[in-house]
Amino acid sequence: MKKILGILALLIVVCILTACLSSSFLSAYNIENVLRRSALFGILSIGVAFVIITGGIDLSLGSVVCLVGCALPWLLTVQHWPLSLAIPTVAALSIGIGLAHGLLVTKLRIQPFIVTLCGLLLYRGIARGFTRDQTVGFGNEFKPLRTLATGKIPFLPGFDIPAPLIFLVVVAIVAAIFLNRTIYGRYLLALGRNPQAATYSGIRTERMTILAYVISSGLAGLGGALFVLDVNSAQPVDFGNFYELYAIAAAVLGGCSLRGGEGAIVGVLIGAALMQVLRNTITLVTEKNNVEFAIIGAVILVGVIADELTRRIAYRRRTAQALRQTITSEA
Amino acid sequence: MKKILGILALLIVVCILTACLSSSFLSAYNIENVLRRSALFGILSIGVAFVIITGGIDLSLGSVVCLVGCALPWLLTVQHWPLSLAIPTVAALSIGIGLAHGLLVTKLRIQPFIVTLCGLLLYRGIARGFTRDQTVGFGNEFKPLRTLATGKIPFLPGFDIPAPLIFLVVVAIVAAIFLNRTIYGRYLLALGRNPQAATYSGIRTERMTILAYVISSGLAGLGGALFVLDVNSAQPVDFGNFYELYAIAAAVLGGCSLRGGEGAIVGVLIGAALMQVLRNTITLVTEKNNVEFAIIGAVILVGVIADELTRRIAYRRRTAQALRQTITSEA
Amino acid sequence: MSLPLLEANRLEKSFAGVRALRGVSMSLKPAEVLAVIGENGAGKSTLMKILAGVQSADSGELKVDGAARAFRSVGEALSHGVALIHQELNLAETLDVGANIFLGREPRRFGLIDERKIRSEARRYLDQVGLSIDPTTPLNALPIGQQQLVEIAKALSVNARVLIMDEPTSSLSGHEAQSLLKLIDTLRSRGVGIVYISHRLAEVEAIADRVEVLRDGENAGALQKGEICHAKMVSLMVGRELSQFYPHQTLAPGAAILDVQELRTATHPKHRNSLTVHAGEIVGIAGLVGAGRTELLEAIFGVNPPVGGTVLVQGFPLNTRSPQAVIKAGVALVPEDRKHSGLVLEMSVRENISLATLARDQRLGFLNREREQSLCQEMTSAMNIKTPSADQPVQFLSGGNQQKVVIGKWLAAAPRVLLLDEPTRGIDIGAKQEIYRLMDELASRGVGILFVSSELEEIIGMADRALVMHEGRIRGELKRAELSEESIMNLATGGDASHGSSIVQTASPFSL
Amino acid sequence: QKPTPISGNAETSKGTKKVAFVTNGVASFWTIAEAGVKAAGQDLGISAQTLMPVEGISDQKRIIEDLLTRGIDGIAVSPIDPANQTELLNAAAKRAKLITTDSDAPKSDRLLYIGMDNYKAGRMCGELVREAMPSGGSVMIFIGRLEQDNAKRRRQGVIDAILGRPENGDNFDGPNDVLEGNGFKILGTLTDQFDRAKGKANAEDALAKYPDIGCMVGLFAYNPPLILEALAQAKKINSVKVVAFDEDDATLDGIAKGTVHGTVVQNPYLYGYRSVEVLKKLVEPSSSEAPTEKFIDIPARQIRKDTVEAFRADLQSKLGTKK
Ligand SMILES: Nc1ncnc2c1ncn2[C@@H]1O[C@H](COP(=O)(O)OP(=O)(O)OP(=O)(O)O)[C@@H](O)[C@H]1O
Ligand SMILES: Nc1ncnc2c1ncn2[C@@H]1O[C@H](COP(=O)(O)OP(=O)(O)OP(=O)(O)O)[C@@H](O)[C@H]1O
Ligand SMILES: [Mg+2]
Ligand SMILES: [Mg+2]
Repeated sequence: MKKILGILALLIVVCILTACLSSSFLSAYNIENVLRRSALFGILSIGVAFVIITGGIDLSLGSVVCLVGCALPWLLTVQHWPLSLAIPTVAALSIGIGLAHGLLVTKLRIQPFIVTLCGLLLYRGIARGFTRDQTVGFGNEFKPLRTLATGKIPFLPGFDIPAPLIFLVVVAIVAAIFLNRTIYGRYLLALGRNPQAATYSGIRTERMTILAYVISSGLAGLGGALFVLDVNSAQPVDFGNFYELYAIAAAVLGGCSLRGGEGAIVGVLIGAALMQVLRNTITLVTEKNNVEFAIIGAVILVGVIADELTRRIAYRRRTAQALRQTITSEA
Repeated sequence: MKKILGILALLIVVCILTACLSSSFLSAYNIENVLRRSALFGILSIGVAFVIITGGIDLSLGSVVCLVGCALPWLLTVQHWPLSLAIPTVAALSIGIGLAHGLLVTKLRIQPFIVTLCGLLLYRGIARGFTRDQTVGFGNEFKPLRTLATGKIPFLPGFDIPAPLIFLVVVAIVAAIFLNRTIYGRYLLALGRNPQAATYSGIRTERMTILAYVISSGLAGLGGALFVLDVNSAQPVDFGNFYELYAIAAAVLGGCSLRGGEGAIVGVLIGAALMQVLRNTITLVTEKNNVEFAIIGAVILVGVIADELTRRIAYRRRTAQALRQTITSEA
Repeated sequence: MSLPLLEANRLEKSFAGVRALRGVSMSLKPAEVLAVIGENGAGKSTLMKILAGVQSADSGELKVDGAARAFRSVGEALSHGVALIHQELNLAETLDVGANIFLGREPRRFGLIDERKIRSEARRYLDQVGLSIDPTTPLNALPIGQQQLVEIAKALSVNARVLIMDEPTSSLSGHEAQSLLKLIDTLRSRGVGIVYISHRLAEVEAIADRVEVLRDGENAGALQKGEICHAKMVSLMVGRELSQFYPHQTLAPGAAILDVQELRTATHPKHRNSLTVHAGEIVGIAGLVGAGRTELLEAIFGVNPPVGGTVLVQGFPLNTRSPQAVIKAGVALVPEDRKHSGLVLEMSVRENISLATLARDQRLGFLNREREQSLCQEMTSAMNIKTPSADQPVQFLSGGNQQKVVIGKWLAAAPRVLLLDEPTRGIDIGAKQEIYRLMDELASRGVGILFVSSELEEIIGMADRALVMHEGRIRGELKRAELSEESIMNLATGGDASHGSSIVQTASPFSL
Repeated sequence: QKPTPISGNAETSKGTKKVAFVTNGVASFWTIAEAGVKAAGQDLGISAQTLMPVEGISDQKRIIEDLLTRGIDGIAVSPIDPANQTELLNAAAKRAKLITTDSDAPKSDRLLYIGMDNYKAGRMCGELVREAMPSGGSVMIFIGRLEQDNAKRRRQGVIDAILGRPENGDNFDGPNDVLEGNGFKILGTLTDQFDRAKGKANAEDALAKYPDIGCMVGLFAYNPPLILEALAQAKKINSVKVVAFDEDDATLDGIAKGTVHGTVVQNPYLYGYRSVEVLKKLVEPSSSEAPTEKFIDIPARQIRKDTVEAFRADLQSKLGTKK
């Protein structure tokens, strides 16, 4: 919990600063945009958080986004498959990928980094192969389907809720319940810390690990579909490039430890939102977007350092106080 | 050692196959090219291997390559600094970056992933800032300096040794001796898996960790300089993009465990060479280079799986045999 | 009277929420063995860590050779000749044995590590602790007992003037413990000052020149050479006398509840081991370090699947490839290595205690929090676990209290067959009796108990029957009446069952 | 090095109109355009900003959305995927004056297009190849990526011109096809995803695979210099013809020295300058001279040895105004 406070504070500071510097930041249109983007990245981040909690890593996420993002319009507009077939196919594809990762990691004991790095190379390559490097998109069709990503639900006068946010809220609630209230979530947390002790406690660590990879790839698939429905076209070469890094960064910023066993869904959401707000801030406030990443990097770094320092000072103060109290109470 | 055999076998298989499929593969010209590229990536991979051995990770490597690769020509051709000033500056820059990473990781206990991810964003941003997104390069000047990367040393009639290979050999020998024969290497291996045990043995783990980050960034800087001297120009937006992944992949393929404490320089070299040979193979043998990454991913995956399976089968056969012997001896 | 080598005055140390040391003082002279004893969580390990520079005291004074010092790092302590053998193993798993022994103090030639010297020197120290393995063996190929010996060899190699041993024998069997005590004797005669922590009071009685007792982070008294005896130590530690140490009454055994037939384990596939445990029976397994006891239990439990043989529980065969199935059948294993197999160190006491029973208590997959909470309370009080709260991560508990958490976790599972591997490792004398009482109670309720112990006393006191293993094979079985140190040791070292008592044990000064 | 003058923060300068120029990526090509944008902004007294998306299409979408949030008055954009971006462009056209540049989106509500036809420019480049090798030979094409509309069309133009096919901008040969005709053999097209080390490796590998290759064509600005590097190291600098695209310094040097036969240049500076000029007219209602045409053609040119010095002097003076 304490871990999350720091990043939450950073998010709030960035929001307040941006609102002061740019009057457009709090406009309904902008808030909707930022919410939609955060929702899309949030879905990816929640997925990868599960893998990180098991002590693994999923680098293939951006490529899964690419694969699904290209496959969906390709199946629908190039191959003219019916929706009822295309959607289950991409869903099965992403879940199958997760399953394959999980099996390779658990049964063959190949390092997650290697497995998913090969995935990163492979899936994008496959997408480039079947699309023959052509851009694929929906053009002017599939408007109803696309409202899943572009639609808005009227909420307040002048402010609508972007549809992806609904997805995110559902995913986040289910994920949070799963992680914190079910035995499976507890199993994941335990095996992330100490797989051996988990095995000795009768936990099927392999199954649980596989499940985490399935969740990660599955949500990456959902994210990929929503992304392509949102932007309407996908170029296999760069669609979803680097998204794995953003997603992992969001998860880690939100309190997941790459050593496994730690993580909270709320934190991950805040982490994902922070990244998107920062990018929005830079376009709204500055005239330069070529130092955008430099600014994001710097803000995160400064934030994390400030968080660490305040925590240390607080800790020192607390122990000093505790000591004083016990000494006076004994005297 | 056994870990390396698998990847070595894979490299040899790939080389033999390519030689059969393309007569150009074994031409002196091609071998020189592949050696030069492997050398450049090998230098990066050795650097990151040190960080991986401490149980950390360095994602900033590609951006350091970019920063140094842009700063060197920029200082020399745009700012007209003398060589004697520019070279120490970029060296100091890359070492300073490593120092900063090491301090943040050890003194402030920020996760290496976060620190170096911020680095990844920051350094490229800085390079884009000072170059104003312009391509920088040496044009027709600095030919003598550029022979450091493009030069060749006559070796056999018709076959020259590319200059970067000399750098690599020196770096690799020093690194191997450092890792295996000096106390510092021993300390790195010890603290990678179990920092507490190392601390309890009186090792200054923090210093050693910082040293690993310095080596990593320092070699990334050297690599960046050689890369730009080789290709003659750098565009800050994409120079060195993804190189951290290639370097980490080479190190991990070569037997480094991301959990730390394990790694051998020879393995890392083989890993780096494998990646480059594969890329060469694809251009020489196939007409497709848009599925290049898919093929690399697939080959690595298949190789790793085959390695794991043969190891298991060998193990099973050994135990079965042992069992048979004991049973017959009892009978 | 010689100047104390090491002196500590009024040391204070607090952790968040816990005052571990409240003004503890002690001193150590050259050529002296000072035993420090106390209940679990009394502050022994904390004190030793401060003496060895691992942690620093909040206040108080530390003197070496009469001069005030404050060690800020282990390196500083080592350079003043103070070495510590930690209660928990602290070795670098990816290095080999030799590298571990000389870690941080590698001999060098021309600036490079002198591997040959490491090998020859390491062999010497390994010989001293009675371990005949190659120094180039990777550390993670050794069982925990042998790792403990490596840890001791490592401390010896420091050639320290002050050697602190925090429960060095907790994972050693009597045989190895004996040779360690001999070694301590030699070191003492060379003028080394030794601080010795153990919950095995017999060892303390045999070796100590002086005993310092800690209770709740304070000095609770000291005993000089002449006054050291079991009863006095216990009363100083616990604050009362303990009566009737081994409570177990043999009952008429019920039906066979665990039946192991011709089990072959991966490391010793040539031996077929069979054994039976009846309901209400406590069966002990004795043997030397590396005799294969742990392996046998792990094979039954399914975490280290056997290569042959069958295991029946109440007549039904177990799937020994799946710990889940074994647990479902009512079998529980308290593993030997709590740090690696027993606990998730970063999780709280509550989460650890409930970990093995979550599936049983689930409601449609959801956690049953009330049940979890009540189980935790039940076990904390039954086992007398000393923790500031149920939410304390177990890594911050003292070693003995961690062990109690592991046992509590498996008692919570209410097993029919309880496999215990060194259950009292690092547990203080009061808690030990508590555990023996629990074992007796479970047995009287019809639970079959199979327990491995390296403390012969414990086997003799608690077992209805004992099996003795030697090099992966059950060498023989001893009835309660036949149990004696001689008969067990004879079998454990490869002797023959029929002449058990007739073989004369090599005279040892320490009757373990 | 004085800092770039920026015409005030968006929020503080409510009076002046604001226009933006959104590229399809980051490249030196666009830096020249940026110089044009900046020059026009200063000349005409309007706030003009250049934005370059780094991550392709979703990044471009984000940038346009954020610009609209800021209340931009006019946008010139080089759409990455015109066919599928209609919706986004139409949304932008509703809130601001929208024109396309460099790459058109004819189906959208953009007001006009400033640029040239990449297919035609490609054909001009193909003609240079035929000039360089009057008796035919083998040709390898090097390009950053093939999925961008402009890249596809440019490459197809080159191929069609070399093979002597009639003009047909809608037929695309597969990237891996080996094409023959007219005495020429097109060996293939190698892409590098903007990785320069890879671009150089491609050129080297092509030389290793086809030691007797006749001509190497570099279609993205940085490709020809990399080809020259590879040739120099292989000591084949004059035995293999090089035909270029765009105006990299090394390319122009090569033309002057005769190591490059020629190049086809667009006029990015004018793209930038004219875009701002047109947008200013569009966003200022007082302006009576709102443009009525739908297409402003800024044709490509072939540069050979005889014209290279004049071209270079002109280019330097334009960029020099910026420095
Ligand atoms: N790092 C820590 N954080 C919080 N509490 C701690 C920490 N280390 C020790 N403690 C607490 O300090 C007290 C003393 O622990 P210590 O390990 O010194 O006991 P001990 O006498 O060695 O016990 P045992 O016989 O069980 O090993 C215990 O209550 C323990 O929970
Ligand atoms: N991981 C391993 N790799 C190789 N050999 C092992 C391994 N674990 C155990 N052994 C071997 O198996 C044998 C039995 O070990 P086990 O741990 O079962 O002995 P034990 O009687 O329980 O003794 P200890 O007191 O050490 O626990 C030993 O000879 C040991 O060398
Ligand atoms: Mg202790
Ligand atoms: Mg054991």
